[in-house]
Amino acid sequence: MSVLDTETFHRWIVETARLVEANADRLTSLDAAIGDADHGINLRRGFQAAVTALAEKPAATPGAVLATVGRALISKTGGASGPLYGTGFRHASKSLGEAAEVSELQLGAALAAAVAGIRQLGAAAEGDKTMVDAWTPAVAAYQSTVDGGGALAEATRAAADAAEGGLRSTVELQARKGRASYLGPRSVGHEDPGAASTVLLLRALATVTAET
Amino acid sequence: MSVLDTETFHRWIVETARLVEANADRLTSLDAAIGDADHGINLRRGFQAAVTALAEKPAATPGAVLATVGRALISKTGGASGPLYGTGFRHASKSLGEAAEVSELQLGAALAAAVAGIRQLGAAAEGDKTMVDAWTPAVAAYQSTVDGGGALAEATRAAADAAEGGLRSTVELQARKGRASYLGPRSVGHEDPGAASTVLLLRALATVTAET
Amino acid sequence: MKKLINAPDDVLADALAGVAAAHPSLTVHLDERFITRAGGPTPGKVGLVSGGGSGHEPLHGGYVGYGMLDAACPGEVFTSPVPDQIHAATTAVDAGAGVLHIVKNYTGDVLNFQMAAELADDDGVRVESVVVNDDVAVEDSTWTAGRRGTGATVFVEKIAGAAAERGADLATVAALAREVNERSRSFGVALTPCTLPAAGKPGFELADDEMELGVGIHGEPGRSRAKLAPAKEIATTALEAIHADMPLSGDVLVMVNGMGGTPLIELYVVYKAVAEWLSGHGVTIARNLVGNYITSLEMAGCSITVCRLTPELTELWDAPVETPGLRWGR
Amino acid sequence: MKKLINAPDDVLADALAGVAAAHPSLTVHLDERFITRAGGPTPGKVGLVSGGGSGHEPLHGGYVGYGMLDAACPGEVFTSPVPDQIHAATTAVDAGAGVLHIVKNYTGDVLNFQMAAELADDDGVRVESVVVNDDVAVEDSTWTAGRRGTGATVFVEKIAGAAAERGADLATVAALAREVNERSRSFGVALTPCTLPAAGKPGFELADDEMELGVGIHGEPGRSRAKLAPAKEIATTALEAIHADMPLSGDVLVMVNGMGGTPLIELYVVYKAVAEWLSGHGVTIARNLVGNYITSLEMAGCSITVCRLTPELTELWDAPVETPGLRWGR
Ligand SMILES: Nc1ncnc2c1ncn2[C@@H]1O[C@H](COP(=O)(O)OP(=O)(O)O)[C@@H](O)[C@H]1O
Ligand SMILES: Nc1ncnc2c1ncn2[C@@H]1O[C@H](COP(=O)(O)OP(=O)(O)O)[C@@H](O)[C@H]1O
Ligand SMILES: [Mg+2]
Ligand SMILES: [Mg+2]
Ligand SMILES: [Mg+2]
Ligand SMILES: [Mg+2]
Repeated sequence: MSVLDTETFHRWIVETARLVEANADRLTSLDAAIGDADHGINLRRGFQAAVTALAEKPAATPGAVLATVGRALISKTGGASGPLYGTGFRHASKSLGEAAEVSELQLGAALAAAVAGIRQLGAAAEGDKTMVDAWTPAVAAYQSTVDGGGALAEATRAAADAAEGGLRSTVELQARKGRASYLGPRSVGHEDPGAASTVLLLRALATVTAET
Repeated sequence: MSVLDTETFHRWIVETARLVEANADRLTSLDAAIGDADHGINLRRGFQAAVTALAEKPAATPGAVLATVGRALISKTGGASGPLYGTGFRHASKSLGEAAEVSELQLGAALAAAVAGIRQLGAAAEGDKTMVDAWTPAVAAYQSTVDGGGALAEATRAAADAAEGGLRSTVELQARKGRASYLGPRSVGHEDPGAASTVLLLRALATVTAET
Repeated sequence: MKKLINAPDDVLADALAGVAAAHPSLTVHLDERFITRAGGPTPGKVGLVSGGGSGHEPLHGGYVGYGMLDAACPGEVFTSPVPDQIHAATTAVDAGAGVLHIVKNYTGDVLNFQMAAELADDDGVRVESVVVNDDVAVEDSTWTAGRRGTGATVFVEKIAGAAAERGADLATVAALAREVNERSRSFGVALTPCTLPAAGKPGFELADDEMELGVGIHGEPGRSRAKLAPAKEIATTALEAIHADMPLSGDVLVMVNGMGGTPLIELYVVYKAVAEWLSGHGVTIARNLVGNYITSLEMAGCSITVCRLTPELTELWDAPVETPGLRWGR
Repeated sequence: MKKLINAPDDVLADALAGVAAAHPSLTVHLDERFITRAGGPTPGKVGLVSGGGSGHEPLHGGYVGYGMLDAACPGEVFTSPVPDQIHAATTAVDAGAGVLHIVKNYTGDVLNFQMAAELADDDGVRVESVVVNDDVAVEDSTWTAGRRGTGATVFVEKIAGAAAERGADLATVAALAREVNERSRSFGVALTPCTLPAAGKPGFELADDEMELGVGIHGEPGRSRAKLAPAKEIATTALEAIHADMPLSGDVLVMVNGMGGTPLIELYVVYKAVAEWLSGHGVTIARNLVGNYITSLEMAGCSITVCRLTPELTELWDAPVETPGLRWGR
């Protein structure tokens, strides 16, 4: 059984910020097709703020890292994705509590808490063509890998892969939540930007946990 | 010695309107380069109004034809060219007086009166890159052809050719009157739109007097 | 991208500094990113706070002032404001009578205002929210995030603002705001896309003979694309969509609104068509606005908003207003 | 060409019908093509008539009303009005105290107003004319048709209008109008060209990284072409040109004017730069306007106009005005 320390959680956020930066234009282009062309810009601002907040006031526990990130995302991102991701991180933080180290089971619970928070706030179900379509299969894949005795690194990789599958599934969907829903049938044929950024977030998690 | 009757003057205006219509886009493009892209539109409106006015209330003398045209151009053209051409026609009309028929000498005097009226109203001299640069050599060429014993048809053709020479001369000039003057040195390298329409007017005169 | 800016990232900060310099009647809280009336809250008056992405000017900052808003919270261009700034604005304008949040129905705006309201509630500030959702182009609201909030926002801010100025209490002001929203419908058309400063390229591409029908105010594509049509047909399309959704009759308030890049002369051409359609359908335009009131950066196009008036709403509409974007009666 | 119109030839007639429908405070003489205040001339008051090509809205029709113009004569788009309509407007608003013609310095406008003044004179109407020529981009006025009339026209119409409303006589109103013109300077910049409805294509072409410096208000090319620069540099270029021509000091009235296709948020970015430059040069902005006041169809760009105020001019500027385009104090 592997455990994740505060430092790893910190590295997760830094890696996510890096990936968001590198993919900001792509995220914005996806949002231009079916939204308002700001998703990459929003998330870049949000995760830069998260990284800054962590640097300015280092967090003592994994849960504290996620709480700081949640607050920063809510305070700086704007748009729909800010409150949604921010709430996800805050719920995950609460799930971790004061623990100094996090097991694969605890991480699974935290991810499940995150997606539950996002679903509750956004009232989106699977199939509505939102970030939920990436989060939901990712959390399920993580869980079943761990349940099947897989290692943490394997589980996070499975989560990222499943998120990518979820992202691909959004192409054929017609949006029922968020701005893309205003397009009606014209929203079909495009990846959902929030699902695409969720892939980055989980890919970052897989990267920083690959050695564990 | 040939004489021109009312009907010929009427045909001159109809032919001018036809040429202006056919060349409206070119005149407007010339004006787009160094002015405000409306010269063809303005003159089309003005000469259509002149033709309509003549049709509605047929004029009894050559002078009356030109008076009606002058009024119509002033009332309907707008821009700088409306008052200038309109004044030109009104001065020409006054020069012809009540005469029922017009000799080559009388026509020469009328053309001279037209350009004098235009120069007075617009305060433009030769070389300022305006319609004056087409009118002035045209009237001079007309006069010298008649003075040399040339026929009316020959004189109007000489006038049109000289106007065309004047038009070409405007390309190298920097404008000092009208909107083109605002461009300063950038006005060089383009034909003056008003000089180009003056060519049409005199070409029409040559056409309707070709048989005389 | 051609814009009169210094750098894409500085647009909002620079513009807010410009607003501060231009309007002594406003206080611009540059760091916290909100705009209030200079001189602070009016004692005993219900506070009105609105906000949303920037790029819709004069909405909302231009509507802060006597008879309209107490505060506006501008987000980044086309991005909802964040809870912190809304929370700060809410506490700044609370004069004890509570605060009304006027929110346009976009997921981001709704969520951020909701979080701000919770924060304000923690501070003991009473907050009511009204969500504006007037855009009939969003048809099937059960299968979408619901209708967008567009032109009716201007009407809601003006009329609720007039009621608050007269001393109405929070419940009354909120009820009036909801009434205006319920009696109003909008439909928008884009002739050209617009470009977010930070994105650098237009949100969509349109051929020279095409337009987008049923657009919102965020440079997003509309419900459908059609061949560019004469103004009269466009007005008819918009008004038929509105009329089908909310049958029009009696006295109405009409706004023909430019999206930012449309010359006023064209808006008057559209207004003529709108006036003819309405009078042909027995509807009386009692009041109107023609101009740029809720824009989408430099987008060319227009939106048409109609509100079915009552005598009370008309009277509140006519009440004095003194803001940079709307002014009469003082 | 993408425009909200019915047909290029109908733009002006349709827009005037729209103005008539939208503004009960105005009477639009559709056949004779001029706009007056509803209710006819004010007995004993000097009449103010302005006019020029259309496409600059709200100028001039939007400035007809209490405290500003008595009549506006719109020509075809970017084409001066004709003497007949100016003459008709002049006689319509004469209330015995004479009429002031406010003319922008373009050959066409000057000639057509001059002819109209002669016609009015034949009818026994006293007419004075003031020619506005504030554009410093036209340098060498001896070698040109002289400076163009641009933004200062708004100032002249407002201030002369306020004086006339107070009962000043024709000579006084004309002298004030000339004083405002002499104390005002403008400089304009275009980021994009604009398209005359009847021409169908833009007046010039600009690369994606270019702008035209020193443009007028008719979609014409400017004095020179330059690389697109930050708003701050553009403001500096404009203000240096103005300051070099008329050294600025003391209290000024500043207008940052959009050309029709520029979003308000960008005008505020420019205003910030203008305010900083002026305060850095010891000049105080006592009054300002930020918005679309004298436009060039859908052109993107802006113009900056500065007027050196006197206490009298400030007071007249502050006087009540009630027009579709400018309103305060009532
Ligand atoms: N109700 C919702 N529930 C879950 N996710 C949502 C919801 N609405 C929007 N999203 C997600 O947010 C993404 C858009 O985020 P962003 O562009 O940053 O915000 P905005 O739509 O306000 O511009 C969408 O692609 C979608 O994945
Ligand atoms: N002062 C002047 N004297 C003579 N001709 C002039 C003068 N000013 C302008 N013009 C002529 O008028 C032409 C422009 O006419 P037009 O485009 O119809 O009017 P506007 O310049 O008002 O748009 C110019 O090309 C020039 O030949
Ligand atoms: Mg977005
Ligand atoms: Mg022209
Ligand atoms: Mg957004
Ligand atoms: Mg013109």
